[in-house]
Amino acid sequence: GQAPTEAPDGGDAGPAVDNFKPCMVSDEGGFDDKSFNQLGFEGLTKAADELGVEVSKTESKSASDYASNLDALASEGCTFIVSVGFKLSAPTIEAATANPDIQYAIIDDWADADFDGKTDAPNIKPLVFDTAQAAFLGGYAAASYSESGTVGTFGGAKIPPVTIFMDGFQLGVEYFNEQKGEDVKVVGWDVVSQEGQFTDEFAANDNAKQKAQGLIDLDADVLLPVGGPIYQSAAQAIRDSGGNIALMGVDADVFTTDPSVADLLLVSIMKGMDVAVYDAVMEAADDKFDPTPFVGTLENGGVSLSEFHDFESKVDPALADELKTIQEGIIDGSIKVESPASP
Amino acid sequence: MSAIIAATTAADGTIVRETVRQRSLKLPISLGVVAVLILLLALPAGRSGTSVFRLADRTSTLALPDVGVPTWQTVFICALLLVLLAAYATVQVARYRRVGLWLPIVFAFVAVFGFLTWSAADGLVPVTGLLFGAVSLSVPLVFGALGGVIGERAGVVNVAIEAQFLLAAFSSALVASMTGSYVLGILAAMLGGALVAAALALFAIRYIVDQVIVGVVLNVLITGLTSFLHGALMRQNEALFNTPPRLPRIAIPLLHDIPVLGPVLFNQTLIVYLMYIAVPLVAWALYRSRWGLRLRAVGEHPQAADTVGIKVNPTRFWNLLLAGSIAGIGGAYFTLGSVGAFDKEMTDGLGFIALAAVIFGGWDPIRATLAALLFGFSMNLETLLSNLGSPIPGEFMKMLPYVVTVLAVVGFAGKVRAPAADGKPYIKG
Amino acid sequence: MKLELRGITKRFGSLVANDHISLTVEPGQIHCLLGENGAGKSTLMNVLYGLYTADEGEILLDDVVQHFAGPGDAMAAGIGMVHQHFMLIPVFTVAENVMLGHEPTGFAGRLDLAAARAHVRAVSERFGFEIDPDAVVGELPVGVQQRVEIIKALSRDARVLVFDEPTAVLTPQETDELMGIMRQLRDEGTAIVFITHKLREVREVADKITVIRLGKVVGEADPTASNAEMAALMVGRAVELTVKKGEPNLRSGGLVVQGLRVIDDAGQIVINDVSFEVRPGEVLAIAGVQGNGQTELTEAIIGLQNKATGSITLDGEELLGRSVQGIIDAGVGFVPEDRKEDGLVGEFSVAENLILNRSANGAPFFRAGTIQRKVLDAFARDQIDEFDIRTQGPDTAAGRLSGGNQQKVVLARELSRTLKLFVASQPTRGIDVGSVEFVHERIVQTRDSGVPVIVVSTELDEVSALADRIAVMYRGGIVGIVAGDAPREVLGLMMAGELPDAAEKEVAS
Amino acid sequence: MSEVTEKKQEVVEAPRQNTVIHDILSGSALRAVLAIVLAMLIGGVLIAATSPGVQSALGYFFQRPGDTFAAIWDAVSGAYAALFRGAVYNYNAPNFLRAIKPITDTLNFATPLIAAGLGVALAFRVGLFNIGGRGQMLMGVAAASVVAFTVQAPIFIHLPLTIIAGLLGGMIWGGLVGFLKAKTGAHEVILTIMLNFIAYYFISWLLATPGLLQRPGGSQPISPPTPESARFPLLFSAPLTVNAGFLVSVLAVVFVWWLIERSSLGFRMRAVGENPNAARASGVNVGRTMVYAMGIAGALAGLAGVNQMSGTITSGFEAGIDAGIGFDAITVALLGRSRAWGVLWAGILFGALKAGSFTMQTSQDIPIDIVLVVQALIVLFIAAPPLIRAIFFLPKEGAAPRPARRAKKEVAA
Ligand SMILES: Nc1ncnc2c1ncn2[C@@H]1O[C@H](COP(=O)(O)OP(=O)(O)OP(=O)(O)O)[C@@H](O)[C@H]1O
Ligand SMILES: Nc1ncnc2c1ncn2[C@@H]1O[C@H](COP(=O)(O)OP(=O)(O)OP(=O)(O)O)[C@@H](O)[C@H]1O
Ligand SMILES: [Mg+2]
Ligand SMILES: [Mg+2]
Repeated sequence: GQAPTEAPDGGDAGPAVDNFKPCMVSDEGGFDDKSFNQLGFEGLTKAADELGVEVSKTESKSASDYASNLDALASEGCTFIVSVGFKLSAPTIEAATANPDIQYAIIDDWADADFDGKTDAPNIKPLVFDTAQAAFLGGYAAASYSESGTVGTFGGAKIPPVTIFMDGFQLGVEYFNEQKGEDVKVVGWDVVSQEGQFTDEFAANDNAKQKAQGLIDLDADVLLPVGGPIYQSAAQAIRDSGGNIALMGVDADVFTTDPSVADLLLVSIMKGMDVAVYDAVMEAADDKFDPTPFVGTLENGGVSLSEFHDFESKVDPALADELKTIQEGIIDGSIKVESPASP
Repeated sequence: MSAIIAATTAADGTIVRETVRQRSLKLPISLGVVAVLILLLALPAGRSGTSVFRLADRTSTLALPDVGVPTWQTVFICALLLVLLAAYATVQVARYRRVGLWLPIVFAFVAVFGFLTWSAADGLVPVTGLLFGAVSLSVPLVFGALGGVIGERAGVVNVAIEAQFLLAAFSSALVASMTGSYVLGILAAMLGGALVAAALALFAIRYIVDQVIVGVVLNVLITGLTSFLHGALMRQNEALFNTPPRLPRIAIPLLHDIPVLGPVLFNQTLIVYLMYIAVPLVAWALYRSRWGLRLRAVGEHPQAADTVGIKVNPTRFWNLLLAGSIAGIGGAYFTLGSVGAFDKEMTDGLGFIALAAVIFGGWDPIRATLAALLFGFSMNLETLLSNLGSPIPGEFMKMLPYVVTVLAVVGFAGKVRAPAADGKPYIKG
Repeated sequence: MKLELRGITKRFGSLVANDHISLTVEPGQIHCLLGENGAGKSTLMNVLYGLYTADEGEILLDDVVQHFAGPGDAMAAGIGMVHQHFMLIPVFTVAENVMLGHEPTGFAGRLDLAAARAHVRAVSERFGFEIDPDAVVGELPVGVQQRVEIIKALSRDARVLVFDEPTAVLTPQETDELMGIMRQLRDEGTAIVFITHKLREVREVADKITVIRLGKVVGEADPTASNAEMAALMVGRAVELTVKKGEPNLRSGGLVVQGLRVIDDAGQIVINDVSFEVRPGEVLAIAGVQGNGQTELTEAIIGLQNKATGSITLDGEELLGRSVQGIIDAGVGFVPEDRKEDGLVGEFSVAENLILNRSANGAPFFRAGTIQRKVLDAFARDQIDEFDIRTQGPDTAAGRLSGGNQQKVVLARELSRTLKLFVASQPTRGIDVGSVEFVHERIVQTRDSGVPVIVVSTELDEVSALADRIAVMYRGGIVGIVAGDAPREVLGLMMAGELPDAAEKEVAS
Repeated sequence: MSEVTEKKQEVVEAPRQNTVIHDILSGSALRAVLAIVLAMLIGGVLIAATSPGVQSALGYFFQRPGDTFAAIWDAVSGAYAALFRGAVYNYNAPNFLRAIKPITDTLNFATPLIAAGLGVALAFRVGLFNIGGRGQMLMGVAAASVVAFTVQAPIFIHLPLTIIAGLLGGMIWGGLVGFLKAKTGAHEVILTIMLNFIAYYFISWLLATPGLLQRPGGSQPISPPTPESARFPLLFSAPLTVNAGFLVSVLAVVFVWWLIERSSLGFRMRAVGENPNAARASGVNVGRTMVYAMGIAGALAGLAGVNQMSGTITSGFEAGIDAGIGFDAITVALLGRSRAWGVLWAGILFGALKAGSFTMQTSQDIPIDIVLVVQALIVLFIAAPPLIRAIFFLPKEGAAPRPARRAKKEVAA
């Protein structure tokens, strides 16, 4: 190594915004969960890099950490704090009430503990996503692609940000059946009973792999694993089974974020958390903090279906147009996508 | 010598005490309860339809057809069989006869079959997949339990199997990822497991700290350490430090073509084949080799072992290291055999389940392996049942493996004893 | 082989267990070591055997200085030992126990069990034993276990053999048999060290006698020396070997045991149809070789055996089926045979041990569920005085007391209550002569105060000293009940299972 | 494993003086301090080794070694200063109240640790290894929440009722272990591990089922906020976080101290823990004593659960409400040597490490897992006095009777 000749001074990129410090608290998943904590943090760092400001982040290990973490960030001089996940809802409301001069944002939650339909503190911006809309498209695409007539899904935990994907997915499959008069089955989830297959941890472990394997054993030839890195376990189950089975990604376009599974990837159901966080940070840095909730929909592009990439040639050529029509139908309200977990 | 008190007989100088024939109603009662439960599934809770059992999987060369059975009738026949078996057991016990081990095994088989048939009314049971998953989920438990058995047979209680798993998973991911060799990864895992064992040995043997304390604390220490290094090291450069190659599946020719069991047992990874070797080897060696005799001697009565020239503490030390490296192979399965990357706390308490298998298996390698398999099976059964859309809430299904273990432990407890010197340090005068 | 110990010193902390002990044993000689409990005999032998390292001194075999790092070295040098406490692994078979440490093996360390069995059979034949090499040692009676120990010691062609109190668990007949073996070995040229407390045995086989007291050699005696001479050497003063006691003053009532049958966890009948009674004011001694049901009998009386049938009544009240607490409350005092295991909580203070079985009864030691520390302290001090318990104070952990003093704590606890029955199992095992006198006095006192007393002992001397009547147990049954002054030969035959009449006839002939 | 307690417990010393004073005088307090220092040092090595600043300075170590040492100093001192700021006194705070807030955070985190630690310690004293703190806490929460969410009453009725329900919930779950162990001889380690999972899925089910514990109006597996009247009131005003639950935990310490060291039940429990054979022969019903002990241990863990629900996480809880306290409690009990007052101090120490870890993470970006490492090392070092003595060249304390006695026991066995 070479000794630095002189101490480097800060501020080498972008115009620093005075006294602006964006920060983030994760839930128990941590920032390397390959899921919403990580995506949210990417949005945050992207914004901070452009602004040339420092960030602080803190991971929660358990439910009793949320409040302390929020508190520690406030003490560290953060001016804009993003909480990731509905679990942090109440602690964030408390922190926001206690620190009216700090601005907050929370992902996947309305910050509305009293259910009056309004955010409980004027300095919190909820960032929520009607993921079911995009998942509906994904379900339709999966049903269209499936040859075995069975598609499967399983989740990391039975929580609304996960089940909303599964709901939309199944509704999309059902819509396909309705339209085409077919009988594609969904295994691993049931939108009516709200029961299904969960690994109970967002970890790519053997347990997750066996869940995927169980679905494959039931003839599913499209798998939608919802929850952080568990898609990796599903990919391994697919490879081990040697069959012709497609994988679906969630949150980001997994085709680009994880090329190692690109060859299996039918399509990804995207939830633009990084963009939402990025926008919120930029707004706040610009002194234009707006507590109006952001609701990601197909309409505003907050949620969307990715391209088919390598599978372009393998899907029904008419599919793209059908999806477009459905998307328009959802946007104009002629097709209803209702999940109990919808925002 | 003339008159000898009656009721005892002496043969070749040893005294054979007369034994009272005792009846233990535990077995008939538990069999009876299960039989009645299955009968309930057949009669009041009967489901009509067809239950399909799939015996082949995608990779089978010999494609067996799916077997469909009429649900209600099959469950009923199973229930009848179970009732008969339970009745037979009751009669045997009432006549003070011993009931062979075959009976509970056959009974369990029929009961599971009946229950699956009921659950799969108009559904599909992929038999191969069910068993394959069970084996897969059991692999680390089996290695952990083997390590635990060896350590405890030598007289050192090993609560730190969890720590051995974790450090082994960590080091195998790290080394395999940096060298690109999974063989080196497995060796690193063994080293990781042995390292924890060495710490256990140091504190338990050298400093005579209570072994349970050391074990518990090592679990905390290694959890903290691996999580810390994962955050501070691996996460900084995932590509370099945490993308180990995954073990390839090796299908064994011919054996792999055996229907149903072939794909389950003989289309596996290196670690699983190691397990097939390790279990019988340890079982044989423990009871039939010099190594095993001395190991058990040291765990049963260290001073007696000392008086015949066996060095107690070194024996314990080296065997702990051996046990640690075996548990370490189980740790490698988490990363190399299954998922292909290390994640903090990824062993998720399975080390404790392995410990439970050691105790439940009565400190015997074969029984401990069976206990691990039972656990893996009930865990995978849960997956199947929730896929079949059972009316029971998912959370209760997830309790299944744990409830099964509690029932099994409560039912079988008291029949086996720990090695006499298990957990007791040996200090020479 | 000639064995020589020179100036062996071994300390345990501040305790000097061996103080410059020197000793020579010639080949073809039986050398007896005599000494009280705790004199340091076993320690010396453990040093010789490499189990302990001496702080000073050296060991010579055939005039060559030896350095034993462990028993392995000692064995290799030709030393064999039959330990005072069995060094057998209960869950192993006889063959496994015998081969342990020098296992015949085949490929890959495979145990050659056939060879081991053959070896066991060969050695047993040589000495006329009959032992099944595949029997599990823990299931054998102690006398047979002792033989396994001997086979173990002999199976490596030891040239120096140590027997550390091997006869404690044998019947007189078995003892004779063992002494025959020792003579046979001596004649083959083996050097033998024989440790025992029993002067009769010493006189019978010893070629040479060394007496140890408080870790030092205090003298050598001739096998022809009188009992009193040897005892005086051992203890350092003239010893009263008998207990003064008057005629029993019998009253009505007392303990009646009828048709008692006890089954252990393995389903074996360990007590079979035992009936006897003990009247207030008498001592019934229960004699027998260890392991013939005495333990289970006393445990059944105190309620520790849950599979007992028949009847045990005390002053007409049925005890069987009551909880231990219920039986304690009925006035039964109990001194268990293993005080460390069952009698005391080692980590508890002397004071706490003195009220160990009173926590359920409340006052005066417990009020409102709370220990009354002042009351307890005063009580403990009284008992310490009365029973002459040598302790730093009532708060000293009982585990730190010497064996004799631990025994006094147990006695004090039991005898400080009002008793209707007193059961003492091995009351003087492992304690010194001074304490033995004291314990015996207290037992006689208790009897004289009108309490029925049961004393279980494997020591015939103790049985004869205390008993008004003697019941001899054999294989879970009572062979017969004889008068307190029955000759020891008769008792010896009864201990081997002969009925009293037959035994008397045999002795007479 | 049945040996658990035997080695753990000190000989019950003459409790004439206050144990704390006794400990300080006897030098075991010195050992504790040294153990903590040593553990922090090793933690410092880890911090330094993984610090980016140190790593880059190491890159040119031979050109300017001073930089490396400065970087090490910066990393380690920065970390521990942050720990101090987060756990004891925040000297950067704008006002006094905020400055002393950290110490109240410490007590706040210590509160459930103490309660659950007492549960583990009590079980240790009867010779049982209670890894079931987690399940007992969760069942305590489940029971307490029923009262908290259904009963409406003023705080002086509602809160005590909630606590009692929590105690009962934990007691049943702990007592079940004792019962099964006493009746069937099943190993408590297996039982507690399994019951932890069962309790977790049970409370997950409660939380996921509308109409049970699930917060009405949402589909998230989270409970409604704890009603004001079922919460522990704050002991001081706003930024200071410590609540009345701490006082309850201290009361529990006093109770457990009395129970173990002074009561007749505790007398029997200790006897069972030290020597079950002698206890049985002295009329103690060993099985029943185990059931009582595990029941009370479970109740204490249940209290820790109530502490969480009514103190720390009052805004609605999820299935992870135990926050790993059931396991941390084991180390707390070990560090506290299974004695009531020891558990109090150990709980406060671990509470401080926990409270400080947040500041360490936010201001120095150090993964908070380092706290686990330090905790484990402290317990390990304290458990091995010879090691500490060897490292710090301390003389042997007294005659070290323990190993001697053990040796004798072994040899005489
Ligand atoms: N490992 C040990 N640690 C401490 N003290 C010991 C140890 N072994 C023996 N002692 C003590 O050394 C002394 C001598 O014991 P030793 O066993 O040699 O007596 P002994 O002569 O064999 O007595 P006995 O006739 O009862 O067998 C006793 O005071 C005993 O308590
Ligand atoms: N673990 C220990 N810690 C402290 N002192 C001990 C310990 N063990 C034994 N001692 C002391 O060592 C001495 C010898 O103990 P030991 O039990 O061998 O006595 P002993 O000579 O056999 O006496 P007795 O004849 O009464 O049994 C006693 O004074 C006893 O208090
Ligand atoms: Mg003694
Ligand atoms: Mg001796």
